[in-house]
Amino acid sequence: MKEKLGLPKDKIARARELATNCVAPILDFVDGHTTVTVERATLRIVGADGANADGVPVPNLVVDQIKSSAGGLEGGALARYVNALLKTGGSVEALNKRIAEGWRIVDEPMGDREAIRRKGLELVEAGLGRIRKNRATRDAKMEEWKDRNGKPLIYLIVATGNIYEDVKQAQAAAEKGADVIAVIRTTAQSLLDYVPFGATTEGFGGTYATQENFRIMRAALDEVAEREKRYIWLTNYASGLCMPEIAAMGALERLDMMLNDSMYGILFRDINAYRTFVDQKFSRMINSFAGITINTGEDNYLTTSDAYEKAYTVLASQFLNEQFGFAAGLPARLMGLGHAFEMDPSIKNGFLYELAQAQMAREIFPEHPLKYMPPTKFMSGDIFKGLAMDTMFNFVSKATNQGIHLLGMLTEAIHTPFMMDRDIAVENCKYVFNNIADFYDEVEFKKDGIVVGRAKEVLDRTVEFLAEVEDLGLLEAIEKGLFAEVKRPKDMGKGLDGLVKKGPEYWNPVEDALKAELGLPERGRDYSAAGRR
Amino acid sequence: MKEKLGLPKDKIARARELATNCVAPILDFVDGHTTVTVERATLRIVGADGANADGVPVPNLVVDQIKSSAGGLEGGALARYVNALLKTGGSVEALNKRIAEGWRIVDEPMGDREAIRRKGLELVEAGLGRIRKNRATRDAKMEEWKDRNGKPLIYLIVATGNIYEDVKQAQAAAEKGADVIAVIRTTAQSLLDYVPFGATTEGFGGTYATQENFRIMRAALDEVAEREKRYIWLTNYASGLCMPEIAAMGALERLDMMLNDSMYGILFRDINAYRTFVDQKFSRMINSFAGITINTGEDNYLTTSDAYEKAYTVLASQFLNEQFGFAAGLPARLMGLGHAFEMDPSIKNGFLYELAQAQMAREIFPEHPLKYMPPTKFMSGDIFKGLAMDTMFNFVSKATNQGIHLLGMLTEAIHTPFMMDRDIAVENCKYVFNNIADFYDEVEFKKDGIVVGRAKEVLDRTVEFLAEVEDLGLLEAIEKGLFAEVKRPKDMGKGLDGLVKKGPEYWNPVEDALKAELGLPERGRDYSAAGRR
Amino acid sequence: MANIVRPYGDTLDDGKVQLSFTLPVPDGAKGREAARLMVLGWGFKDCEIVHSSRISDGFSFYVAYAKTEAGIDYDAVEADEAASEDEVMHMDEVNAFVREKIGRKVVVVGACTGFDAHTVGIDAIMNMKGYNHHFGLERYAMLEAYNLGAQVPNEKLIEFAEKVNADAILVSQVVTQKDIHIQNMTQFIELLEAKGERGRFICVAGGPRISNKLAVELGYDVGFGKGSYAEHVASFIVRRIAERMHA
Amino acid sequence: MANIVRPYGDTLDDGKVQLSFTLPVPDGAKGREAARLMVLGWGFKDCEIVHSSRISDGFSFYVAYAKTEAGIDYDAVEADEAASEDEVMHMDEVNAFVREKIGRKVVVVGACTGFDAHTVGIDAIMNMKGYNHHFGLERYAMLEAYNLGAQVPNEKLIEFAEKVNADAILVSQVVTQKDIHIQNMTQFIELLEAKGERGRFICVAGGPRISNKLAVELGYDVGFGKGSYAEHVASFIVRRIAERMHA
Ligand code: B12
Ligand code: B12
Ligand SMILES: Cc1ncc(COP(=O)(O)O)c(C=O)c1O
Ligand SMILES: Cc1ncc(COP(=O)(O)O)c(C=O)c1O
Repeated sequence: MKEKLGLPKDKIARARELATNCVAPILDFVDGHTTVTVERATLRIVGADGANADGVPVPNLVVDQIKSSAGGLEGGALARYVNALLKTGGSVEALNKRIAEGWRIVDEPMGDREAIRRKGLELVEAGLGRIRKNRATRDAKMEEWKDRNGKPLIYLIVATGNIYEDVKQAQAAAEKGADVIAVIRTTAQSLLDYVPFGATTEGFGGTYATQENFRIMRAALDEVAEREKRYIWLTNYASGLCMPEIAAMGALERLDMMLNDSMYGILFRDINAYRTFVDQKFSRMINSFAGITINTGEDNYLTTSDAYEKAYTVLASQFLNEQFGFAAGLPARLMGLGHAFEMDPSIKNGFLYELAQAQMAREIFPEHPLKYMPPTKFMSGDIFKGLAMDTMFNFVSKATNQGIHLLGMLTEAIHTPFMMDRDIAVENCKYVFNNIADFYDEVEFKKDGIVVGRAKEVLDRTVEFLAEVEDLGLLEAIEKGLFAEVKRPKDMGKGLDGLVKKGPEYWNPVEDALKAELGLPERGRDYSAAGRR
Repeated sequence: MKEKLGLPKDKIARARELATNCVAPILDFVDGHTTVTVERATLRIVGADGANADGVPVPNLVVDQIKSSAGGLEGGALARYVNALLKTGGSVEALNKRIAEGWRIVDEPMGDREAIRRKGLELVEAGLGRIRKNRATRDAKMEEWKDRNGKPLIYLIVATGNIYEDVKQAQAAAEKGADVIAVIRTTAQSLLDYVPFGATTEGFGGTYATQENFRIMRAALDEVAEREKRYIWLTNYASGLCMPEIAAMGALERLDMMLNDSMYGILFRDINAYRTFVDQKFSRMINSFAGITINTGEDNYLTTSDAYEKAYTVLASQFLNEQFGFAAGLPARLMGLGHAFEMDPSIKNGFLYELAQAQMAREIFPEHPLKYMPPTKFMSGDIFKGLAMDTMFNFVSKATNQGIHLLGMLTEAIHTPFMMDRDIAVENCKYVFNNIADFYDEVEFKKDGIVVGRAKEVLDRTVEFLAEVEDLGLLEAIEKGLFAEVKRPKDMGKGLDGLVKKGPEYWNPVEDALKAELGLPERGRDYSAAGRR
Repeated sequence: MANIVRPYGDTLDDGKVQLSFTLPVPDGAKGREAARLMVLGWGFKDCEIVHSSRISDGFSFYVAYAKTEAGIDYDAVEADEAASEDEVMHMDEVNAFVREKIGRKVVVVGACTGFDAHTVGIDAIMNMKGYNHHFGLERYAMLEAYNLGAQVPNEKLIEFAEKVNADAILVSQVVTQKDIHIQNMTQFIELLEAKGERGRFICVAGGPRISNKLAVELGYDVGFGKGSYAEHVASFIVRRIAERMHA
Repeated sequence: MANIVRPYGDTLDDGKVQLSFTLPVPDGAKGREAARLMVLGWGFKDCEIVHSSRISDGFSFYVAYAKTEAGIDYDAVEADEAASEDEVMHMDEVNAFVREKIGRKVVVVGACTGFDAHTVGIDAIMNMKGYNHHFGLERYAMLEAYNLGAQVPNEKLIEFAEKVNADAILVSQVVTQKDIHIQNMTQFIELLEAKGERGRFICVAGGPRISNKLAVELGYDVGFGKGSYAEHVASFIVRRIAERMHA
């Protein structure tokens, strides 16, 4: 990659160092804790699935029983589940059914520890084996169809609320040229402390993330992929109160990307910070093992605050996401760090500033498949103006070699995308990408001009900001509203009651296996090997 | 102006030299000839106006009488007109009225030559005085409102066919931000060997160019200009069989720009070459004296032939237009040399090629207010694609500091612009111009990259081409179809019968005065001073 | 006398309109003809399908230009937007009005309700710093404004309003897919009515897709759409309170 | 059984349509309401004016999304485009067809008529090099093609066709403002009829805004719009000649 900005290397290194320091104390805390959804994710990987008549999922039934039982969750959930399985002597499916019907597994006395351990490991191996196979399938297909995807990848969303309608639109989008299909999640699923079960046809502003919906969409996209001879990536949200569970479901159903941010839930969903930090690490270990690219949510800073003023919060968040990612065993190539084209279109030279920031991200994170989000905040009912803004966005993205390009919709301010909106967006994007194909290699920026100056300024401000955060402590910085202009006291927020301190007996062979696979230390933060996978 | 392409100066000089050689023999011919419309233009400047009951304009009545009279036109038309005027002893208006009613002035014997000469000079001085005053008015207003116009100037067309409807649309466009309003001419007015008289309300694809229509539109735009405190330029077509007459009318009514190309009529309207070359020189002298910026028609090469393949014909034509312009006393700052964004949008890196060519024109013609035309040929009924193409066009124009920017319409392939189409176009243009305001100063091109390479290639090919033309002779090159892929034999084409060899008695004090004013030699091509006005 | 206006392309009354839509049929001559007939079926005279393209096997996209003869009597149109510029009082005027005509602080409670998480709109109206250089209600000296943020259940919002004895309740709704906003807004009014408290509060709805008409239809006092500012809302509320006091 | 189709936004039969137009009224609340009522007046259910802007004092621009319940019976639609892909013969097939079924060269004369100066379209159909990798009629061994270029008066075109004893006359019309093409095309047919020669030639019209329907209505045998190529025209002509010979 050719560097064009001449950013001072020492500044970049300093920012990384500060970010490492910021996340260190959090990581120490994380390793000593688990959460209800970490446990449910663990159960899901070994096969816990289904729901009771009221729609409460089996993993929730199990964890709720254990949590409210005498021992509580501090030993983890798996031992109890395996214990019950051994008691029945039958299959996991049969066990799930019994649990759904109301069987209280916590009332069963614990059997032979060693038998439980062995059975547990066997189940974990089976679950991880399935994920490993998914990864192999993906790798094989990508190899078979290599160079057929766009650069950047063209990323389109579907959001009808009805998985079957989503399938139609996703297939149409993929046929038209989308490389990545994201099924947008229904409004506020983030805040559910369970993952709904089965295929769903009702949602608002999006479709429920359920394992069955994942399966349906995966199959639909594989079908188009075979026709188009192009791997079609499937994306969903490992985010909110069920971050690790959705990561697990995605891993099992061969999703390829996951929205997953280390702080999004805290800032934008008022989820408790401790809970989020524990959940994000476990979910990222799963993502990493499954070869799933994460997409972080820095765009959200800019939809809420001013994109010119607050550019440094995006870069700071990218550095933090990166360090949290490394700590969870994610290699750079799976980190789709987020940013967005959200400046007020009336700013003079706004294009040059966007170009500067996109190029800056490209040079600071050279191996990361940056995920670039389109204009949303300044889109209006003027669809013709909106289309022009999207054209400029497509331009900047290609001109700075972004990795993942979420297409803007001319109707962004009006409704979730109509089929024709998406069609217009793809046509526009293909036109621009082809028309400026080699712009990146062709164009240089004036030394100390506007572009170079802007990038340096943002980097400088980021270093200052991270120093302030290090100084305060990350949790305290969040409390003081330094991020996204919202104040989130560390002992408040949703989901705190789902946080559990690991007991001395805590047993989670999924976690152990993932750490081993990813070369992570059992505790702490010696993840030096991770970046190099 | 900063140069970015490193074009070889010697190549540019060579191209200029070749162009000079190409036009030299033509200029020799030109000075020995006049045409019916040159004579009519001369009459118009001294006040001949009005039309008979059949709509035949007075200047045509006069010239037709003289042409078919014994002496013919070889002495020019003015002497006869002034002679008649002296006979009546009344005003020019009264004379025009009598001529319209059928008075055959050629039947009047010639009176005192010296009296005629004196009266003629007096009339000429009055006519030129009016034009001089127009120029002063324009200069004063531009000074008063300087820096209020766009850079490039935003140029919009109106084309309803009805001058009163045009006025509404033109005023709306100017209020919205247009700097230049062009009233598109009705289909095929080019081929009329007269200029219709009076206000008109019927036209196809445009509105008749008449002096009254000019006046109406001028007044309408001056009104908006006062409101907006921004000079609004008015444009029409000094082109076709009445090139010099329309130039004269435009000069009298304070038009600010004129479409005027040295070869357009020949190639695209099948007008005789000799006729065109004579007409263009006279029309350009008027334009120059009136301070009117010409717009040449190189875009037409690209709507007919392939824009990538034939880029060199555009540059060659620019060089020829420039030499013909200098020879007519036009300074560089009044030469709006034309080019266009007309490449197939499916070409890979098409944007870079357009950028290269636009930048090349900018550097080769640094003082000329280049007129840049939007995509038309590859526009389709897909208005959303079209809007994206127009966005890219706006980008290239601003990014290369063009002088005059004709706005593209998203409905280009469908209809002449609706009011809303124009509105969308202006909004788009203003957005892009502001958003990339300092792109020109900011961005550099890779040495020997695609952009630089393309510009050099086009320049090289142009030098080769001009050498070929020089070798063949310009008229012969046109005959062989070297320009625009049409073959125009020099003794064919419309309007040839309006060409007249000047006799020894030829008297045209307008021509003399213009040459004197513009520092042009009486004959030939020593126009060395012209470029420096 | 009726003053009929029609769409204007480039000539008065030419009636030109641009349309675009998708049809669930394959692209091709038959699809184009179906699209054309459909537009004519809507009562347009002349329709040209200027563009069609394939979206997928079973879907195609059309752009059309058509001509309508039907117009509307402009004089009979009644503008119905709450934020009429002429009637708006600015911050200081509102404060003066309250002091003079009401004589006590006016209490306002607002939230983005249901599962809707879009705070930017309600913040624009309520927060200190306001929006687009228009201060929010919190900055008004004679208002006491409580902004409960987003994703607030209707029940909680009403409870809070009761607690602080609010004069007005502000409801923001941004997500409108599948008419979720209508459900939410309706439930809010029904809750109030069930409690016999509809008359107690001035009910104000807002959001980018909310019109005054819609809000009034659903039982609110007023509705504010795109481009509204705090002063519009404040002017309406304080005037309405004054009216009621003096009625 | 009727197979009703409706516009598709993001759900079957949601009937979503995008519209835009200008009204000769000032921008503002009243204009927006007029625009909304106008769209409802065209029979749409629900209409949202999502954008309005000032063009000038007396003109304003609107973008709307509306919902229609009216659909069309797709099975009853008859595609009417001359250039149906299934029936097209390629150059060699055309030549073979002529040799076999007609047995002599077919003579074709074309021009862009009236004051219309757009040669590119007729050239695309007739010139040797053709268009978009489709050779033009001049390249067809079994056709004799004369392209008279642009701005050819109808009289001259007919005269020439008589002189070379043409089988078919090709008329191109590109400029359509104020329906000038209809006048031109009509005059052409009237001239032929006045001479009693309408039956003598196969009359083919073409241009970007020409549909087969329109051409047939005006008395031509066929009309070709955007995206037509020489082989479409050739296939039609030679088939029609063969039919007549064997009728
Ligand atoms: C920013 C944004 C977000 C941010 C919100 C951040 C935040 N803290 O608010 C984030 C990223 C979190 C977000 C999430 C989602 N969003 Co969102 N989002 C937007 C976006 C880009 C801008 C909205 C905005 O801030 N506008 C600026 C404010 C100032 O304008 P406003 O809200 O219209 O407010 C003005 C007026 O309406 C009025 N007003 C508003 N409320 C009130 C109340 C009262 C009482 C009064 C008087 C006036 C008033 O006054 C304000 C000032 O003039 C819009 C697209 C767009 N460009 O409009 C989509 C959009 C609103 N989002 C949409 C969707 C679907 C979602 C999601 C549901 C997607 C998903 N499934 O994940 C999620 C979930 C959110 C949820 N649970 O509700 C859709 C809604 C579609 C529809 N019509 O139903 C939109 C239109 C995008 C799209 N085309 O799909 N979103
Ligand atoms: C190139 C062009 C010109 C060139 C023409 C050069 C030339 N030698 O032809 C020049 C610059 C000279 C020109 C001038 C004018 N033009 Co012009 N021009 C165009 C442009 C950009 C492209 C047309 C084109 O070449 N298309 C490519 C060809 C291959 O497509 P086509 O013509 O549709 O032909 C295909 C089919 O229609 C069909 N077909 C066409 N003819 C025939 C005939 C037969 C027998 C058959 C079977 C099929 C067939 O087959 C072809 C191949 O598929 C269009 C805008 C656009 N993008 O379409 C405007 C456009 C056609 N021009 C327009 C106008 C108004 C003019 C002027 C009148 C403007 C003016 N007042 O000065 C002038 C005057 C011309 C005149 N007297 O007619 C308008 C027409 C508006 C309308 N609907 O009435 C357009 C749409 C631009 C606009 N939006 O204003 N123009
Ligand atoms: C990281 C992340 N998670 C989740 C979401 C989606 O929102 P919700 O929290 O409503 O699922 C976003 C949307 O921008 C996001 O960036
Ligand atoms: C130099 C010049 N003259 C005239 C025209 C206009 O065409 P017409 O010859 O029909 O007036 C053009 C249009 O492109 C042009 O470039």
